[in-house]
Amino acid sequence: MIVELSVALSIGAGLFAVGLYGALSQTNLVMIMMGIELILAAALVNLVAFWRYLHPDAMSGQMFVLIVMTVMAVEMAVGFAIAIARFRSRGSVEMEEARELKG
Amino acid sequence: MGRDLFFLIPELTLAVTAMVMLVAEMLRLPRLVLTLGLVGLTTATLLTLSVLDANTTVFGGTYRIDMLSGWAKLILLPGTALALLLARAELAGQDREGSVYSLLCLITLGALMLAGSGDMMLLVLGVVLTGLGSFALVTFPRDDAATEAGMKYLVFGSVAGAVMIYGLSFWFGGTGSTLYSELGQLEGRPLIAAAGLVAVIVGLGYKAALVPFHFWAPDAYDGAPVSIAAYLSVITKIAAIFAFAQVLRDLPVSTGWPLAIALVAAATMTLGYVTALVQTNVVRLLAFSSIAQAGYFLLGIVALGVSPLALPAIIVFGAAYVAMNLGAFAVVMIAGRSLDDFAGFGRRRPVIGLAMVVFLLSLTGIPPLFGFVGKLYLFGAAIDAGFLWLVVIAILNSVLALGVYLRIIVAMYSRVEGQANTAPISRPLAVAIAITVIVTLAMGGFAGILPS
Amino acid sequence: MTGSVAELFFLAFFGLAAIWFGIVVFRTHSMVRSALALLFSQTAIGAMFLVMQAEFLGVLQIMMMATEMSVMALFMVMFMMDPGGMGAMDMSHQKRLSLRAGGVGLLAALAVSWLPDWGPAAINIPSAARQTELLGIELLGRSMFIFESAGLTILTSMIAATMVAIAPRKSGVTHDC
Amino acid sequence: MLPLLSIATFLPIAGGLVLMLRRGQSTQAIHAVSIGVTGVTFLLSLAIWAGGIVPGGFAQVEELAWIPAIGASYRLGVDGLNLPLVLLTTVLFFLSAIYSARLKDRAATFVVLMLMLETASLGAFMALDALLFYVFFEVSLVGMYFMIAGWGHEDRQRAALMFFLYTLLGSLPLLLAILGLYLSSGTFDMRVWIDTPPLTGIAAMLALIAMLFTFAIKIPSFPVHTWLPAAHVQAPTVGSVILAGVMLKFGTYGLVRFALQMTPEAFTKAGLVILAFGVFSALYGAFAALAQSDLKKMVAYTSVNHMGYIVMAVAVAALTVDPKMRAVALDGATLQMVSHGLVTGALFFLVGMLYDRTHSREMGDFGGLLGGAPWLGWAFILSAFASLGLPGLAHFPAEFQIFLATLQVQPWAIIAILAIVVTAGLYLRAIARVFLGEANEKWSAMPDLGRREKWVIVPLLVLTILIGIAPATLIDMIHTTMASLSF
Amino acid sequence: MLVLILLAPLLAALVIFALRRAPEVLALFAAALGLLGAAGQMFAVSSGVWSTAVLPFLPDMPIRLVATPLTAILSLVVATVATFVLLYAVGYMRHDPQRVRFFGTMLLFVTAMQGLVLSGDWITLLAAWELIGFASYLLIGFWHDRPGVAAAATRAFLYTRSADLGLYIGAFLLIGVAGTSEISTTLATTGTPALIAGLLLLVAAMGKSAQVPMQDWLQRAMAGPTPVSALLHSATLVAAGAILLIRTAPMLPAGALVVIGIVGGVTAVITGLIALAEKDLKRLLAASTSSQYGLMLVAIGAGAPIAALLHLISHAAIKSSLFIGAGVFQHDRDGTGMESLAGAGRARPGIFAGFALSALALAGIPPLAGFFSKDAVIAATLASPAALWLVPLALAATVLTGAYMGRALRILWAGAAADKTEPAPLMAAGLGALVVLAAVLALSFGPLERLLGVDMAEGGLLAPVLGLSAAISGLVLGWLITPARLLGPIFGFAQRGFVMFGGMDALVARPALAIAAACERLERWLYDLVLGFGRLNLSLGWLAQKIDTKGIDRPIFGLVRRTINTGTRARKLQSGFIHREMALAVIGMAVIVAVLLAAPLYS
Repeated sequence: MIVELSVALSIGAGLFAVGLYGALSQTNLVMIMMGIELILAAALVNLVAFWRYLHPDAMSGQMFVLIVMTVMAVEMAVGFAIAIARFRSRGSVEMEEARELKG
Repeated sequence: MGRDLFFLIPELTLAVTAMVMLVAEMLRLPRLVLTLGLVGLTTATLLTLSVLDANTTVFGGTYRIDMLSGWAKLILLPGTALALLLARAELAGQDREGSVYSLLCLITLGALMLAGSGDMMLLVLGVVLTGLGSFALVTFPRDDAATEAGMKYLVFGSVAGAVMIYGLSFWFGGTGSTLYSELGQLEGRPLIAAAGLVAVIVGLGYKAALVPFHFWAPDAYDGAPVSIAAYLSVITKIAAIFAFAQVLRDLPVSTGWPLAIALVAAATMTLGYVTALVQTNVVRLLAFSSIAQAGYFLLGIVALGVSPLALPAIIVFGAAYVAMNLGAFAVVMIAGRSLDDFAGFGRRRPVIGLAMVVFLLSLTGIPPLFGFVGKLYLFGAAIDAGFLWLVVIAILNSVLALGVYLRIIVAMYSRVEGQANTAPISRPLAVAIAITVIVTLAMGGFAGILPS
Repeated sequence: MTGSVAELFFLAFFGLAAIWFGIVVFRTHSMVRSALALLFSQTAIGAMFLVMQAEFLGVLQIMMMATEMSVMALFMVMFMMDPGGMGAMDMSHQKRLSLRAGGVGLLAALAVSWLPDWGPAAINIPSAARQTELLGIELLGRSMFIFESAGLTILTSMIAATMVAIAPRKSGVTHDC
Repeated sequence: MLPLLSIATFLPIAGGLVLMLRRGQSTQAIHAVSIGVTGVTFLLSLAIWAGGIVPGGFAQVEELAWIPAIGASYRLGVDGLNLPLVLLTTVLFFLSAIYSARLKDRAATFVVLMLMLETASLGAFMALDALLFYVFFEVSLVGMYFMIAGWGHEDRQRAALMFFLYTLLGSLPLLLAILGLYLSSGTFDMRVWIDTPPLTGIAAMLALIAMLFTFAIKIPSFPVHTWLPAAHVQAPTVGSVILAGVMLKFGTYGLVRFALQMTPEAFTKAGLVILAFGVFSALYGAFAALAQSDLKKMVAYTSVNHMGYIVMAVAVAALTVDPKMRAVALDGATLQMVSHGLVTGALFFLVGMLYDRTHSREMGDFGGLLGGAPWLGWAFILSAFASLGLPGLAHFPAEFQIFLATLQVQPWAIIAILAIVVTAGLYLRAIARVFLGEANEKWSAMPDLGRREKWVIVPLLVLTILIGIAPATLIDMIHTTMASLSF
Repeated sequence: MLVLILLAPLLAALVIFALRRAPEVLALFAAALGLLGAAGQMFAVSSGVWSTAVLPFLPDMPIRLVATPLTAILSLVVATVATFVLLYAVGYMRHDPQRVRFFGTMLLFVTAMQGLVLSGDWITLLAAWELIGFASYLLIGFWHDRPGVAAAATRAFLYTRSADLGLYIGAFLLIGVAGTSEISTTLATTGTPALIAGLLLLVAAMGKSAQVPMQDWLQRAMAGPTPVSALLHSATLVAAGAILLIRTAPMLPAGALVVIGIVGGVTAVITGLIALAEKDLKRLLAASTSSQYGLMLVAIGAGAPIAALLHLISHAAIKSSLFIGAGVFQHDRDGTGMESLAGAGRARPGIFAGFALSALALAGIPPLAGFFSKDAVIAATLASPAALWLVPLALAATVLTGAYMGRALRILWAGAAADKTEPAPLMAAGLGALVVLAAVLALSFGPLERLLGVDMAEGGLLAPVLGLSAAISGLVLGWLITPARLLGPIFGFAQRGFVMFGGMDALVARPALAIAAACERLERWLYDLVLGFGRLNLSLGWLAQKIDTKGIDRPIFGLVRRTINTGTRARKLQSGFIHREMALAVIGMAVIVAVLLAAPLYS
């Protein structure tokens, strides 16, 4: 049992839980995306912790971190683009209002 | 390095094609973009033949050049070309039409990355790349429905992607590597294996629209242009299934993934068809039908590593599914989205009607159509792997499927007095339907050229 | 191993800070404050990376998140009916279910974190400079294809974002096919 | 040597394709093509017959790689079991083409469907590859669905749907069984499966149950026969003829070829149950037919009865240890398939002709038609007597052998012979009500059979009589194969 | 020869149907040819040349025709009777527009009968047996547009066919035991199979020969033209039953013989009573036919098939001439009711003389043929081990024969000869020839017995005396006393044909129809059941409402509704609220996790 690893992973777990809660509970697209950011941040914490305490020689861990950061960035970009399109069309990015399509 | 690049010729061709298309798009020459895309995709397809028999990996195992990825190219590249034709027929003259074409090519590139991925990072990038492109394509019309669909798709996709990444991080912790080929180390460490596996099921399950991660699909297809829905229901789905196969091939069976996948398969097939039964919007109906079809794919996944038929099954059904599903959506583009639009359609347009019958019967799995050959392989593989119960469920669902598809056929040939619609069908659409119908019809007889 | 104790302390400290700010993101009724909280949370994570001797990544995280969050704050102002949170409106729904889901997620993640035997701890960590060097080798060797793919992903997201975000021309000429 | 089998199989659909590609032809030209193509196919089948068969295997085998990856090939061949059915098929389709020569409603599509059905039927009978068999089997289903749905009577959609669902639901278990056989043998070659049955024990029993389910629906046997009357009543005449004359034989053919030959052990174990089903079906079909007042429905139910005899015969063949009796039973079963095709085909044609004239099939609506339409009447009487098993007509030699073998092997099952009295009763009642008695004024102006209709009916009656008095030519061929069956 | 006998009438029939003209000439020519063939064969056989013809049919079971003394005699009888009946029919049918069909069918009938008598194997016998039934169906139903005719024909065929099951099963049994379908070989069967087969064959014979309780159809079969009745009752359809038993007699064990004898005896008496009570001449003759065949069965039962054969031969001549005579009277009076025939005999004394001669022959007055054959029967019963049963029955039947023939003669003679009728030379010729046969056939009995190699036991004087006295007393009673007084309380019962428990209709037909109705109900139920599944798959959105509005409330639709509800409910999952859907996905994820964590339990 590596204490540091456990602590780091627990923090990752906490961030994941908060992010999940946010993604599920928020009504606003932008707020949901914040939740997603938190989940991804949790993944980052995990990856760095695993690299640091278990596999410092495996640089693919750091690589993975870079990739995940990229993912965070591009998701934000496209997310905001879609938010703009939605806002232009409906004047709001509330998810509650988006239920024309169902069934 | 040079050797590696040789094996990547199709991907590189496609990437270069996409760049050139972007340039042409900047010049606001949509027709040129389309032509370039078609030429590039055709070239890439032909170039694939040179590396089809290879069974190797490149870049330290991160990307696999094997039967699965080879056939993925042979299936997805022409499929994308057909989707380009459909999109041209639907979106010609619209603003930023060329962006759609180049995005389609880029997403296909992502799909190829998924289908050949040998590394978790590539898996993540593939999911994100195909996802982002798809969100944008769905939102392309930028009206209420499209933006709503895009928004939902975005939320669902991003959350699923994020969960997948979080789960995959544990696999890295467990193996110290991001390569699938190291997953064997997880033998006897069920928790770690399960964490990553659930993550993969979530991420790829959402991509392939498996129950319970399918909710976005009907809404997204409904809000999107029909041609985009056709593309999404086919290309990214198959890529996800292939990626599934790549991951699970290396995961020890003792983690219990076959049963989990089998349960997902059963739920997917059943829920897909049961819900499709009560749809009145043909696009949504086809959306649920393609959810159910994804369940059939999983019959091949569960047999991975046990039955030699498993990989051929996934490939053959993939090829069949591309042809018949694209064809069905193409007909929807002509007939209209509502089931009422189909009333008497077979009498108004006998040839297209007949084509639709072929597609629907193939989707049901009636021989000698291509869909049947695919299902045959899948059933065989699953029985071989001891999943007889799953095959029985699949067969029962086939009867349900008949109910689903016959509703369209019955409507098509019901007696509704109406003027024969003589409006000409645009040429790209006609070509696309012709190709898909020929493939659906003929490949049953020439299934011999498919892999073993 | 005093170094280790200090590391543990800072790790926990920044970690708890990250979680705390994460919670704040969803507790405040102001969008701008949410964005700022997220920024702090991400910065705390960057600090954690520094604690874990992944200096390159830590710096990268802090820089990237700073820009990203400022963009986000901008969007908040654009898209929120009440960006300042003056009306104290609730921006959430199905809280109980979400809480439960978060709780279950937490338990599951904690279980996966604590229960397995993660194996022996690594002793030697490459120095910061060596890390960067190794990362470069990794990047240009084995992971080159991945790196290129990441580039393609960014390209795609750019095209996608521009295609969607830029308003369609008002010409409205559509050809029916 | 020409690949006669393949030519015969695909000539009809090729003709159909030609018709499809060259749209906008006159109805006459379309029917001329259809008659020509089916006629040539008939001649080809005669040539195949002349080619002969060999004992203990298949003759004139044609083979071509299809999906080598899974050991599926395009394989055709004939033996004493399928060659008679091939002949029956080509005859019935030829006559159907002649019969439908006056059809004007979407003639081209109808003819194409009919030709497609002929290809499917011939292919299903001659296929030596289980996958190929299944393909043709299902194609026939689709063709028949569209034929009923497109050209049937009032309630056709529902009947077509019922037919489709029933038989599709039925055919999927067969697919399972085929896959099971394939996975344990590595090939789809039916000859291999017959020579060395790949499954044993519980697996064989499961495969058998799956096959029985499929074939029982197709045959159709009680209690999964209810689609038959519904489908027949709604189907157009040609559809009924093909359905009853040819497609029901898929069930009995499959029962022998697949169930009996490929899982013989399990079949023997289940023999008594199958026999009981056969006996019950035969009796039930007869009694149910007796209760009908709709002529077409009545004929349809007698199919249940006649096919029940075949099920009995096959079960008896499995149960007996005496090779001689087994040959007798299987000879009878095969001959019964041919006889039933000819006789029931004729009856459906006649009912269709009657319906063309009167738009009624209700026995009570008629009376004394024999005076005004002697050709129609006498043809019906002759066919009816053939159907009730009168010696000198086609059913007698077959039923004689079936009952003979049944009594020797399982004496109790001879109770099914009661059905021949019941069928006699119901046919006589139908004849009396429709053709005998005082002439109904309503139909006094009804014309007798025309030239085209005679061309359809007379060959069938001649064949019925020929098989009745000289079955030797046909049955010797059947016997060649049946006597050399090894279990 | 064998072939000639069969082919002559068959080909002639086909030619008649094909040419559709000159049926009379062709028919007579063919009949004569057949007769010639039969005579030639008789000659050949009597000079010791037995022949066999084999035609391919089923594998190992060819068609076999044999010429043995027995079959040759029977063939000759059939040919002879047929020729004269056809001769008569030429006159009788002179004005009928359907002559072609009539003569063609008659010839087919003869062909089938020849096939039956000459058959050397069970398949041929069975085939011929059924074909006779078919031909008689066509002939009885000849005037199909007259009321009641169709029913009569149908009944005749159905009754005989029901009984045929006995022949079918019996034949299967014998073939199975002997391993061959050749009759001569199967006759070696002994023991229980023989007993069972014998009884089964008896059932078949009872049906064909109209024995109690299956006698009813024969009387109704009078609906056909008279020549048909003449042929049917004398040497063909009805005779087939007796011929079957005569031919298989060597095989029959004692147990079967007793049953046969008793069935025959009971029939002889009961149908005799029916005949006595009849109000219609042709129906009287029909009942008498049953009675006489009953006597033949008695003879067989008594172990003397040769006596049965002799009686069959003499009866063939007698009964055909009686029918022909009755047919002439029917022509004159347009009916065969006793009232309308009163005095018909006086109008045609010649015909009446012939009729009377035949009647006396039937009653058993010497030296006519009937006396000798009946004598042989009675002698056989006396010598039989079951004499106690058979003798009284035989004698009673003889008395009754006398009685009803006496009554018939009296009615024909008693009334007033109202009208003078045109001469009917052809009819008379046919009648004349047959009457002559009826009178002098006895002369041939001796040679026949020798030919068959059987020596009839000389029963002394007892048999002739008993027979003759019974016959004379019968005749006297019949002439003098009306049947109502003679029969007393059972008269009405006899008139209704001794129908018990509602007769065959109630005992067989109605249960059969009830089973059919039950099947139909089951069928409906099954149909609904399946239709339920069918609807389920056609379940367009409107279906649920449609079911409600139409108010169809059957349990089956519950299933349909459930599936549609499932679909509708599944559809509700697709709420359109992405957060709810994501929550569902999370729940699904949890389930998958649970399944995976349980992996050690099952893998």
